[in-house]
Amino acid sequence: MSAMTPAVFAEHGLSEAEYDKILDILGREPNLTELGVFSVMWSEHCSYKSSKKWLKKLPTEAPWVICGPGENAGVIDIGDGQAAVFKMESHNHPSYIEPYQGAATGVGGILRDVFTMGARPVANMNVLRFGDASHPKTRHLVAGVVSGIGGYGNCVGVPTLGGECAFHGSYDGNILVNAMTVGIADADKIFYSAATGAGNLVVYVGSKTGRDGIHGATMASAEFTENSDEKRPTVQVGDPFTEKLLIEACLELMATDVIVAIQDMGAAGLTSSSFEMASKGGVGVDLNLDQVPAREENMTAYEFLLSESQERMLMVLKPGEEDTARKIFEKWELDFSVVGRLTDTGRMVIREKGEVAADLPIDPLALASPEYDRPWVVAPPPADVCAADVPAPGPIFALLKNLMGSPDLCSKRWIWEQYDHLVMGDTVQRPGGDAAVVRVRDTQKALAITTDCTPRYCLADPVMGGKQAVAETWRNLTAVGAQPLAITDNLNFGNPERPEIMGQFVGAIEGIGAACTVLEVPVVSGNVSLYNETNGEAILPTPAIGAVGLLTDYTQAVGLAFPGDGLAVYLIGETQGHLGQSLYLREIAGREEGKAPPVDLDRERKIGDFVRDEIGRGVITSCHDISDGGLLVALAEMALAANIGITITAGGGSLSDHAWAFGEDQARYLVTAAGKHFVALAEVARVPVTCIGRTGGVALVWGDQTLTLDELRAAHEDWLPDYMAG
Amino acid sequence: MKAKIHVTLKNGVHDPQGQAIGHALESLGFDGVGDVRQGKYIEIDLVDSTEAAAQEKVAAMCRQLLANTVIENYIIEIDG
Amino acid sequence: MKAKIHVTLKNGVHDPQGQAIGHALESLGFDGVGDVRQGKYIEIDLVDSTEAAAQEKVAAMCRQLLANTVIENYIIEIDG
Amino acid sequence: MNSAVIVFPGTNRERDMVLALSAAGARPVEVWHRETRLPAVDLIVIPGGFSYGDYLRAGCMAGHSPIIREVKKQAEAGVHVLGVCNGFQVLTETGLLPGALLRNAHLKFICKDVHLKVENNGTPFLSGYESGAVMSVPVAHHDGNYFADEATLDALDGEGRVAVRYCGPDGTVTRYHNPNGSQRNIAGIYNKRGNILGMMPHPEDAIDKLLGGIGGKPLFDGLAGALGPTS
Ligand SMILES: Nc1ncnc2c1ncn2[C@@H]1O[C@H](COP(=O)(O)OP(=O)(O)O)[C@@H](O)[C@H]1O
Ligand SMILES: [Mg+2]
Repeated sequence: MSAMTPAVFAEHGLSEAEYDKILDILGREPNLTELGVFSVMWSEHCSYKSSKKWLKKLPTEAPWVICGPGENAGVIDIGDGQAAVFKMESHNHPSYIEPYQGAATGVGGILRDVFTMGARPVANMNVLRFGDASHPKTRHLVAGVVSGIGGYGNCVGVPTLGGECAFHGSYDGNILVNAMTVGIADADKIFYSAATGAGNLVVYVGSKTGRDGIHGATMASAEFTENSDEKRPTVQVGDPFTEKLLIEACLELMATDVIVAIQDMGAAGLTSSSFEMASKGGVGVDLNLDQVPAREENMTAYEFLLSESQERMLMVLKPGEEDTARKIFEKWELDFSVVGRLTDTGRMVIREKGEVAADLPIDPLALASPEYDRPWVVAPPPADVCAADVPAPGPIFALLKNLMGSPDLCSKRWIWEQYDHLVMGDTVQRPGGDAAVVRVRDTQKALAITTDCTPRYCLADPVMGGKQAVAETWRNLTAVGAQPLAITDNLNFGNPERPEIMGQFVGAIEGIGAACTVLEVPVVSGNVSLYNETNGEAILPTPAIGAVGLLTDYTQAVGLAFPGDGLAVYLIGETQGHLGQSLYLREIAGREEGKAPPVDLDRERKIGDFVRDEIGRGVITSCHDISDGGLLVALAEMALAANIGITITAGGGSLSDHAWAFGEDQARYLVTAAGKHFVALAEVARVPVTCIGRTGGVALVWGDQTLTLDELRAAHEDWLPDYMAG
Repeated sequence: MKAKIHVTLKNGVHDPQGQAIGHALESLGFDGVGDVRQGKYIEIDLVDSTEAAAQEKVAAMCRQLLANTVIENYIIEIDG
Repeated sequence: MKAKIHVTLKNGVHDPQGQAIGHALESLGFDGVGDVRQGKYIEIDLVDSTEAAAQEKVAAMCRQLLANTVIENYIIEIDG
Repeated sequence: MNSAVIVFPGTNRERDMVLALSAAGARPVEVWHRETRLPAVDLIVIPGGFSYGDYLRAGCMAGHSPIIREVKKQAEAGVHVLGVCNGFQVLTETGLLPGALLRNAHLKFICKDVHLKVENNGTPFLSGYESGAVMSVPVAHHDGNYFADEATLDALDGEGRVAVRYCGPDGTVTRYHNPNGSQRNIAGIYNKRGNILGMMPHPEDAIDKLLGGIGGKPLFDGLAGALGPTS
């Protein structure tokens, strides 16, 4: 009797059309196990069915790109035969349900994507978005997510070097937790996932498989509830200790020459890893589930295939090399089991207790997954906001103090002090600056890493917001003196079946692509997270960007702290006082309105290249890009970092003070410089430069206004700890 | 009045700590060690007068704070 | 056979976790909360045949591994 | 001089430690925890990390590793032993040092620079510092809250066995500068004989001006100077 009713495939998230396609492919009805395999392989998460068409438009190539999107992580050349390997990935929904474990397993998953490719992870980053600070769940979510990220990263011994954290009511019911890992590998020892060589053995290593993370919806079927009185949790629990062992064991094995292909078991576990490996290599696979190490008794084929138990990997070994591999995994006390063999049939045959539990063609499942061209519309552009219509309810420094103590601009020290940002002993620049800088062990080189996105700009203008997100990461890398090389992205949006959301997605990709092209930072990896909504309310469009750059000499990196007293501080770039969508408008005037600030990519490029060159020559001695909150906020951050004040001598001229002080015009930096000729240098390069003041003292001074650093620091540092203390 | 609360992982939820303890016991030479699970044990002094009131209050505490009911179960015992 | 082990901090050893729980319960609006102490609860499946043997074995486990007797006490219960 | 750095499953600061020891000329070799013999060395280091995930209690499972028996033997024979962070936790769990390290009082992992006051520089470990000197080094731990009963604390103080205490930049020891709730602001202690030092902070992560400062460098240079000539 057929079990395949519309209710069953709907519970598996498959549409009727998709089910018909399954019937076409198989020429028969799937059994329930096979249906489960289709459902995860064709899920939005694994198949990118709504986004694929648009992702293809992103620029992914450059001479220094060794491997772009399509593998577990992107790989770029960083010279001397070395490569940087990185990717960002979301764990939004699990982190909302169980913040500690959700965030922790997010870190675990992205670490595996990176060391799977043969890289030793050297840095973690994280992009966090929480609901409004006054929402009753926010505090608990912040506490859980931060300790989960720290709990995992600290234990595996990879420094967590930065990220971002902001609050907005649109995330009340749908927080964002995007984790990024960067690793270092030898450029000629990158490991890929394409399984080749019929007859080669397929090996399972890591933790045992339990019933973790099998989607709740699929539990409705009687077959899977008979042994469980208690609703099975869909939450996975992370085991960072096992992950640490897995990193060491895999890297030790990779130093030998026995691996044909390797892939972590991420979302959709054994299913997606085995199908992807087989499809990429054009082979078939015979898998024997009886050989899969199980944590629980009486697991069904369905459960084995869909389990999302953590800390597991699949590999294909060269013939006769099992013993070499087994010895290494035994040393590290990890499970090691031969679970299958490659074939030349092009089919995945899954056996359990002597019976065939599933028999599926590989390519049609992996490659012929649905692809949708979803309808999209562009929202009409918002009206602009004019500075004259925006109030300045108080002295500028009082407003500055308010902004510096607001949830988005306050110090995030409370977060990053819970992350071990020093382990491995290569941290050149700690969290708190524009970009993290981490030395490449045994070289003079360093990687600079940053993440960014300004969702309020993306909502007002997805194209501009997409450009801005890339431009800001590029600027952050530039500000420490690094040459930006490539980016990874994590595209967090609402329901793509709504044309206005799809319009945001399409616009953001266009903007990201344009910026990547002009700024020469290809996209080498990424992730898409859709359906981030509750009760029909979508999150702000949040295409988070993670960017990686290179410093050939880490001793040339600069920070944002003023390097001393009595130094001229220069503003580089043009100030128009753009208050639309600014934090000033939102925090001080309580309005979320206006156009996003325009991003002129050519100007970004010209100004940024100048700044980077002068950092490299040792002329610029400290640097901070101007972003959220505008000029005075950036200046205040430099002063606080140094504990050195500044007397401001410039002003807005024809601009009103608050527009000059807090406008969020793009392509700007604040710097100090050595030597007397800086202004002349900038003028020769046709880069706009203004001296805005001189460092010294223990306060910010502007005309008759004074704000002591102590007072400013208290506002800036206290908000988050006070908030978390409840 | 004293509440004694046991918070344990639900069946099927991975317990890496328990597993590691089992492993360690084995390598110390203890034989015949099967499954090991680790949970929390919490004691709370209460000024409530009736057992019923205490029971109800502690159940609310468990739901709101002490246990994460997505992955954990709790058992409450009230000592008069 | 199953061993149930409670590991608790000795009197006089400061218990920041228990204290934090007490604090959190108060700020959630629970009143009448006195001292809170947090300990560990460990369950071990054993294949031993006699309760006495199990008891002795588990006591050894506690001394050697499960409890740090500088700061912790333990109580063992064997379920047949 | 020669040194050995013990590596347990889950140790993660062995690379930092090897770097710091190498820079001081202490010729470190890494030793896997299953080894039962140590090479002839002047210094044994148990570095930081999360041995066995810190599951159950920080450092407790590592305390039962085969190599620890050998470490005990060597320590009894007078070889110097340095335990940092997880290494300190292992040393208290094995009873080589008194007391215990509890969860931080604020319950959070803490990673930041702290100041330490050198209370007793009369051992090779701290011979690179003046007595009373203040050094800046980072901490990075979840369980660094030092506990011992009053009698033990009095004995530690009375016998000059408190090596370093958390303090302010000017060396004043106050509750305000205590990052984790440790009793009497204790950050590191010696055994009776003075050949074992356990400390929570990470001198190995403070040996380079451009990477967080050099507050920890004199510790390694001092060790190399004091223990160097003997081998
Ligand atoms: N937004 C994106 N931009 C570029 N590449 C992407 C994006 N989203 C996903 N990719 C790429 O698609 C591939 C599959 O991604 P994903 O399913 O997240 O990988 P995994 O299964 O390793 O978690 C990866 O190579 C990833 O880098
Ligand atoms: Mg992957």
